[in-house]
Amino acid sequence: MNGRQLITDAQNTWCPGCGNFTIQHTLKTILSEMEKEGTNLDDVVILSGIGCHAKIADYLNINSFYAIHGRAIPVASGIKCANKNLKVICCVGDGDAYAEGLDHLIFAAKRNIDITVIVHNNRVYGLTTGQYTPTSPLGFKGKSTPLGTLEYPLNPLELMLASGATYIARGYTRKMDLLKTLIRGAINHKGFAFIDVLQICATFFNMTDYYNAQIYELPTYDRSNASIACEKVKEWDYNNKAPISLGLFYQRTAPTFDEQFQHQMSVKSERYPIVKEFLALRQ
Amino acid sequence: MNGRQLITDAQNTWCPGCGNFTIQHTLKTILSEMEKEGTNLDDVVILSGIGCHAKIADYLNINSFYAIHGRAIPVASGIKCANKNLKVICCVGDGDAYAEGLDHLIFAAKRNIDITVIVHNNRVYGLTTGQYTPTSPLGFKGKSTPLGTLEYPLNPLELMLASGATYIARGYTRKMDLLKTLIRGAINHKGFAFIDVLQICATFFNMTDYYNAQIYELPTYDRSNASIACEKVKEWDYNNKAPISLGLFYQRTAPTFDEQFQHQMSVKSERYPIVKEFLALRQ
Amino acid sequence: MVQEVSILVGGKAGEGINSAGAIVAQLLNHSGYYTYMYYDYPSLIRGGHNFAIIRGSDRPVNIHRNFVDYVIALNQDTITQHKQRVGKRTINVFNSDVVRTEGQGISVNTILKSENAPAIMGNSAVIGAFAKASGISWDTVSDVFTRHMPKGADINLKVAKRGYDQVNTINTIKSIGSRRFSVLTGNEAIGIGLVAGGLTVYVSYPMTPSSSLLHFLAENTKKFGITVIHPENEISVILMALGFAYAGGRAAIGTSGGGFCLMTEGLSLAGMAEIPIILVVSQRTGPSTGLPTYTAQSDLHFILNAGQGEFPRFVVAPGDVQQAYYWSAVAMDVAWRYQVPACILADKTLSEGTFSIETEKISQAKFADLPLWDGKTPYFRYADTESGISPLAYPGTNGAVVKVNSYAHDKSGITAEESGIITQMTRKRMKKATVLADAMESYDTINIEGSSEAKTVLICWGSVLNTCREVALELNLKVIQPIVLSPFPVIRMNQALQGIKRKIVVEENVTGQLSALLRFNGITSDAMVLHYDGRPLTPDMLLNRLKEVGV
Amino acid sequence: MVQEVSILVGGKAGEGINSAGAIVAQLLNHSGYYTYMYYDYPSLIRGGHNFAIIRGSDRPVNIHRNFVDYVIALNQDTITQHKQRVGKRTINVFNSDVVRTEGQGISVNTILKSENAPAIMGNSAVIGAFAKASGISWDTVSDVFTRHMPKGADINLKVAKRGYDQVNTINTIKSIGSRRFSVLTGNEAIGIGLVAGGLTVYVSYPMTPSSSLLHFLAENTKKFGITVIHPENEISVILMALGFAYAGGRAAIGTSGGGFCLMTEGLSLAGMAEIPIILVVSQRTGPSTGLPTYTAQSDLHFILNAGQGEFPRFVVAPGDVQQAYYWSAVAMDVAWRYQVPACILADKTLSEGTFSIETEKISQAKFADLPLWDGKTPYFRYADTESGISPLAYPGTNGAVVKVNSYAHDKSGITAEESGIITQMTRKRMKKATVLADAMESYDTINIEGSSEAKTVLICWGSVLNTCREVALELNLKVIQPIVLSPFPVIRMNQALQGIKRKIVVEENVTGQLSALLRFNGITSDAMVLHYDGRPLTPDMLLNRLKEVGV
Ligand SMILES: Cc1ncc(C[n+]2csc(CCOP(=O)(O)OP(=O)(O)O)c2C)c(N)n1
Ligand SMILES: Cc1ncc(C[n+]2csc(CCOP(=O)(O)OP(=O)(O)O)c2C)c(N)n1
Ligand code: SF4
Ligand code: SF4
Ligand SMILES: [Mg+2]
Ligand SMILES: [Mg+2]
Repeated sequence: MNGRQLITDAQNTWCPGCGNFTIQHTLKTILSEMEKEGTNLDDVVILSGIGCHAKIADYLNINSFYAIHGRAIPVASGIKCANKNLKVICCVGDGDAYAEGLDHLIFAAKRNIDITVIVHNNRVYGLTTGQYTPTSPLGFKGKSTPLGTLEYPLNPLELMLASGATYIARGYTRKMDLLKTLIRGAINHKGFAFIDVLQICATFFNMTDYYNAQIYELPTYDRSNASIACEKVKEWDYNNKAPISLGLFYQRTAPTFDEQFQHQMSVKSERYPIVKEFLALRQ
Repeated sequence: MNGRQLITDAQNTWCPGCGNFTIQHTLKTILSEMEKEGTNLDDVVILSGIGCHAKIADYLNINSFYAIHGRAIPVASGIKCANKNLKVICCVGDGDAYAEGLDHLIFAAKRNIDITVIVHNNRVYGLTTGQYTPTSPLGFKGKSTPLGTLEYPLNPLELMLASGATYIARGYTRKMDLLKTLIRGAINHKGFAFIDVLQICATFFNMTDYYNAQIYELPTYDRSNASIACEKVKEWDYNNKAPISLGLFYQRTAPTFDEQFQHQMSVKSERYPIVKEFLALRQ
Repeated sequence: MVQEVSILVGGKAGEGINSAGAIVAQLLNHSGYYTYMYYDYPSLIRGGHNFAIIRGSDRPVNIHRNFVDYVIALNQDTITQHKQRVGKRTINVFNSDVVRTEGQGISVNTILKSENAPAIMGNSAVIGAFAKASGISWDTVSDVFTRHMPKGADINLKVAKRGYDQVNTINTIKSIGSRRFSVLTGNEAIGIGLVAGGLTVYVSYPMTPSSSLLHFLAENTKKFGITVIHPENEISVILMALGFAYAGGRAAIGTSGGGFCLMTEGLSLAGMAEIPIILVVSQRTGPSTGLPTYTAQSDLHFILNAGQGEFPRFVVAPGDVQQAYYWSAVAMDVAWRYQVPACILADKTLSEGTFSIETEKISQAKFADLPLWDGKTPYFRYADTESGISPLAYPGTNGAVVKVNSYAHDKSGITAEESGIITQMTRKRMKKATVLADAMESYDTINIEGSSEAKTVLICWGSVLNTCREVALELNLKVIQPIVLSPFPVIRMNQALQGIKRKIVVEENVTGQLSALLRFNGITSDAMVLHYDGRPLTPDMLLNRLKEVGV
Repeated sequence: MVQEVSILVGGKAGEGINSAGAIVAQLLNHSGYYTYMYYDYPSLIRGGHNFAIIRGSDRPVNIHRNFVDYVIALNQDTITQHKQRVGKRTINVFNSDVVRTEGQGISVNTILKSENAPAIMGNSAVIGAFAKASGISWDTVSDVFTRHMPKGADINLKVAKRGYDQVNTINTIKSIGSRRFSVLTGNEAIGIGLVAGGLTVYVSYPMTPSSSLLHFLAENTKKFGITVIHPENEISVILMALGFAYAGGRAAIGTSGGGFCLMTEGLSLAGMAEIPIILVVSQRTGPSTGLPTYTAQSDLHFILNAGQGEFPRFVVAPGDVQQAYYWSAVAMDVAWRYQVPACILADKTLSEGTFSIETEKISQAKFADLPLWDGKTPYFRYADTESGISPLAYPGTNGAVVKVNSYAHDKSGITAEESGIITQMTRKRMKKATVLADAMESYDTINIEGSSEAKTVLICWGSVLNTCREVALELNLKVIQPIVLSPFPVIRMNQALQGIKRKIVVEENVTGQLSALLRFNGITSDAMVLHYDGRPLTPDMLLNRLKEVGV
């Protein structure tokens, strides 16, 4: 059996050198592996917000929900609750998921809903041509802050840890093999899986040299140990120069929202008798 | 000089035994002390969301902005940036600040804007008659979740620590003296001050006995030590039975957004010459 | 002669005035009456003054009137604040521990103490007293308590019996038959309408006056075969629901104006991505937080125009429980059939009012088959067809790649920017509006009541129907109520207006929103009666206001 | 005879087509022409096809036409995608490294290499070539580069000179005078209008086509004496701005439709709490994400009705830069004077188009004194007055307790639920609408242009004015453009329509939104020209469409 054509005919409009290519390629590889292993790709759904990252919804030839800025995650939660057989993957931006729609990210983690969230974290608003985001370093001079921002960045991994996420990882678009392992792990993880991907924006915030100089892979430790994870997560605060660890920081198993939700669910197809029964009670 | 009448004529409509009375009384005491110490109370603004807690805006006879559900904090940020001489105090609910408007809370902490946020955390939606909130324990049976919630609560203190808040405390409405110290400290603190107040809701979620049995006051330690703070903050997760520490967990000094914002600010009152100058440049 | 009775029950918030009222309504129901209950309460949890007015009649009634025959007083405010409602005929039944007035007083405390019952059961004592005073048989009381008190009927009955025994019958509310109606609120009627329409999930964030729908459905998930989710805020509500609908669920959401604001971006997404969804919006007094527990009809144009860009939507404003039930089911059908957002626009008076429904008479909506993909031709989510309606498939369907998109897109759902595609897809979406409007021709989108001869008509929408209906009966007028407001049934409306000389629009807002919608559709009105203090316009008020405009 | 020229510049995103176009516009400006530039780009950062059409004329022009005299091609698409715009007269100037066509080619790579200049300066080479081909003097080129190239004018000039020297003059764009206009975009005109109106803070979250206003103001905070904040999302934007306004700042915010959705709850709050605020909403093609970089006029009714409940609002839709400047300042005055939200409704064509402004001719708005508290009487934030306008005080004012409230409230700002207060305060707010409408009688709220004799009128709003103006001149028609859309200037509109036989409404949407607004105000139109592919309706298109409706 030949696998499906995984890329659509849509014209790709990312800039040369954009890290989004790596993420797309990685997902493509993973999808075709999954297909070979027997997953029906009609059971996979990809979601995206709005931004450069989001174009991936057009490019991958699988079910997709190209949502609105900041709101892919609640849609994904609805999809997963509606049909627990679907594999649900969200590709979101840092402006998208850390600014406009931060609350949804936190609540998805809190609920431990079984979806995968990949943040294309280029630390800039790409598609709107270069403003700071919540992970831009202090003093970032973007188009909306020509005098430099006045805010320290958020550390999204720390926030996710505090929110109850059960799979927390960081990847980098110049480390494709690791990225593949992390995303594959996230999709396999039963529960809310979060990967912050340091994605190179070639046009507005090219951090390649900086990252290349700082990154290293996390050593072996008990991934279910929250204290160690917490320490590792704090090593780099997205602002000051420090070693940047890549890999899986934390993983644990816990009941998922969608699964428990199924237990509370009951389906009845004949509706009129139910209504009549109810009305009789009110007499 | 006689102090001002601090309570308005508005009829108070909290339930008997409601913890909001304690918070109001504490604020009243603090305000009158501040007045005695020379603060002009016309320079104080209180904000609130919508909910039982929010009625405090009607009851205190000072400047107030009775905002909308979840949105007191961005308003407060605007006020503080507009006039840094104002003391800005937000009284918000847990549904308000942890559900509807969580992102604003996190960003106010991130910016270290010099406002005080007091969360009336009764762990229930009071005014809408008893639904679960983000801090209700797992399995909470409210009107929207009669079968019990499927989500673990958030630990707001942990989130605040991860968001960069520079003053993090927890009070309890049955410990008024401590509450007073904490709120007073928050108002004095230069930067974003956060107090989660375990507020008794006498009607929908009366946790008095539970709290009384678990609470203790934090011992002395270096309040600027984030690791100790982190550990203390995690001791009780708002779900499982564990000792509940009250007091100031963490405090540090850092530049505030509003202060730096002032530096970027420049005021020009004669506008036409500026406009003409600009137009000339475009010729 | 009309057989009628009105009862006012009043007390503090927390004393169970709402449930006391519901029991009184059932007492009347069990005595053969049509009943209606208005429930008035400020936005607080304990204290203040709550009251309910229960009206019973031998003909259908869906609104209260000013005069009350009985006052059941749990606090003094009930006596002092309602002086304008009472007359010589009025009989007071009251808790003499806290109320000073004339009539039938009982000491609730004494009764509770002797039965060792909690304070919240105090209202059972006065209900018992009321039943006796009004000559309702103990059997009826016992029957109603047993059927309609979810918990502790036994001890409540004991308490009630003591109240019953302490007073005398003064003026009998005659039993007028053994027929019983189903008594339910407007929100409950919407809820069962949605259930009948195939609801699988209800997503909502609490907001008065929609919250009781959330509570009702949450309480009955097992019974109705549905699920209910209450997420972090209204933005999440609509987006989650769109996720459900995309994946094949039948999702409805509910809120009031402020929460609806937060849903408008999702609404526009539903319009562009052609994802069906039901929005129940129950109006309260605005702007902003306004009066959370009081009524209004001031969000019509907001609902009709919310969301950037242009896309078809279905908007229906039921006026009573029959309509609420039927049209909620129809809305479900319409939303999925045409893949458009459908809004059920209610108001506090309808949502939280309690009404009688004649089970035999309710109409059942007819459901068309969904335009599902046949699985034979290649799948295009936005295939352009004659009707503009594209075949539906859900993710997980073998062989279908289901791509939905908030951007302008081509037939496969991939982003497109070319002028030609934009024009075509805009027309595709608008074709659905036309097809929907045509299909609506076979529905009774306009409700016509009252005198068929009358030359003067009261035009109204939503729950004001009930006031107009009653006044029209008294003054021999016609009533026209457009139920579907988008697509506006302009042909039917013009037909309905044939022969009419004088058009008076009656609504609960300050700018005349239905009047504006009519004007927009080429129909001018001769007078407007606008009422906007948050309280329902009652027949008594309307009669006065009509005098002012010379009717 | 009219002296006119049109130039098309095209290339890939990232090649600086927008700035190249701006320089070409300045070359025409420095040759004495009125100029207009349309900038067309898809939603991407690198690649694709961007183009600008710059038109110069000896009379004011504010819209492009189909035919172009020059094509400056940085990529092959510029040649292949615009065949319908060129004729025999058209001259191509192009980068021969990547473009194959006839005309004046230069090797940009060679030039850049020889000057050791970066790729982004490639457009300077072709601009130089264009200048020579069109006979623009080197002095003019040098002057324009020096004045209007923020960085690296020197090296750019060297690059341009090489392009200049490599081609021959073919068809001279005559210098027609030494007069220069100020060249600026619609968003810049709004920006300086707000500054003139007293802006102190601009709060915004980026969203095309409003983002360039955010960038412009952020870049010029020091120059204009303002501050700019970009918060976490649009909900925060409006709430922060309301905080600023409450504390005495003059706040404006900006967004497009999707972001506006998220502001509607705050808008209703502004209405209820009577806090002044300016919203700049620039429309793009919807629904939902739609076409982010293309134009539309499809949010009018959404803007007019957004937010739950009813409250007065000021809505103005400028059509060109003069109006944008003047009315933005007026909006500022109105918002603060009447303590109402004011919306400046723009569209992509206006926001991102570049226009000439005659500095001498711009009108300066007159500002009335603010209704500030006198400090003598006790302070009540919502004191009811004859006009409905309450004296303003800000927190920090000695002796004033300033309480604002989203709930219905009494005069001191404390929550109130009594029927009497609700009615009174609703009327108080609506009085402001009346007073504002009256005050607007002394403004030119309706713009009338074209032939004063004509019996046929083109009625339009927003930037479509510029197309109608030009067509009206050609066909001897009248043009009527309501600038203020709320409160709708119905008296002036009816005056303007006196003697008119045929009314044709021209707009960029699919449902006819202005037409609906007119109908609502009792004015029916005879025909509609609706255009909705995201591209501006040009005079050439309109001429064709008018033929269809028999003009
Ligand atoms: C409600 C709303 N606000 C603003 C926008 C405009 N917008 C589109 S993409 C974007 C930023 C995207 O940044 P990010 O999420 O980091 O994605 P990137 O382009 O960097 O991949 C913004 C602000 C929008 N589409 N919707
Ligand atoms: C946008 C919006 N959604 C919902 C509501 C309804 N509402 C009013 S108060 C409230 C909950 C308040 O809970 P919390 O913040 O915990 O305050 P408490 O009453 O417990 O003090 C809700 C949901 C609203 N006013 N606005
Ligand atoms: S702007 Fe940045 S993120 Fe966007 S496509 Fe270009 S390189 Fe990638
Ligand atoms: S419901 Fe709870 S929080 Fe609200 S007033 Fe009563 S006791 Fe207080
Ligand atoms: Mg980004
Ligand atoms: Mg609460």
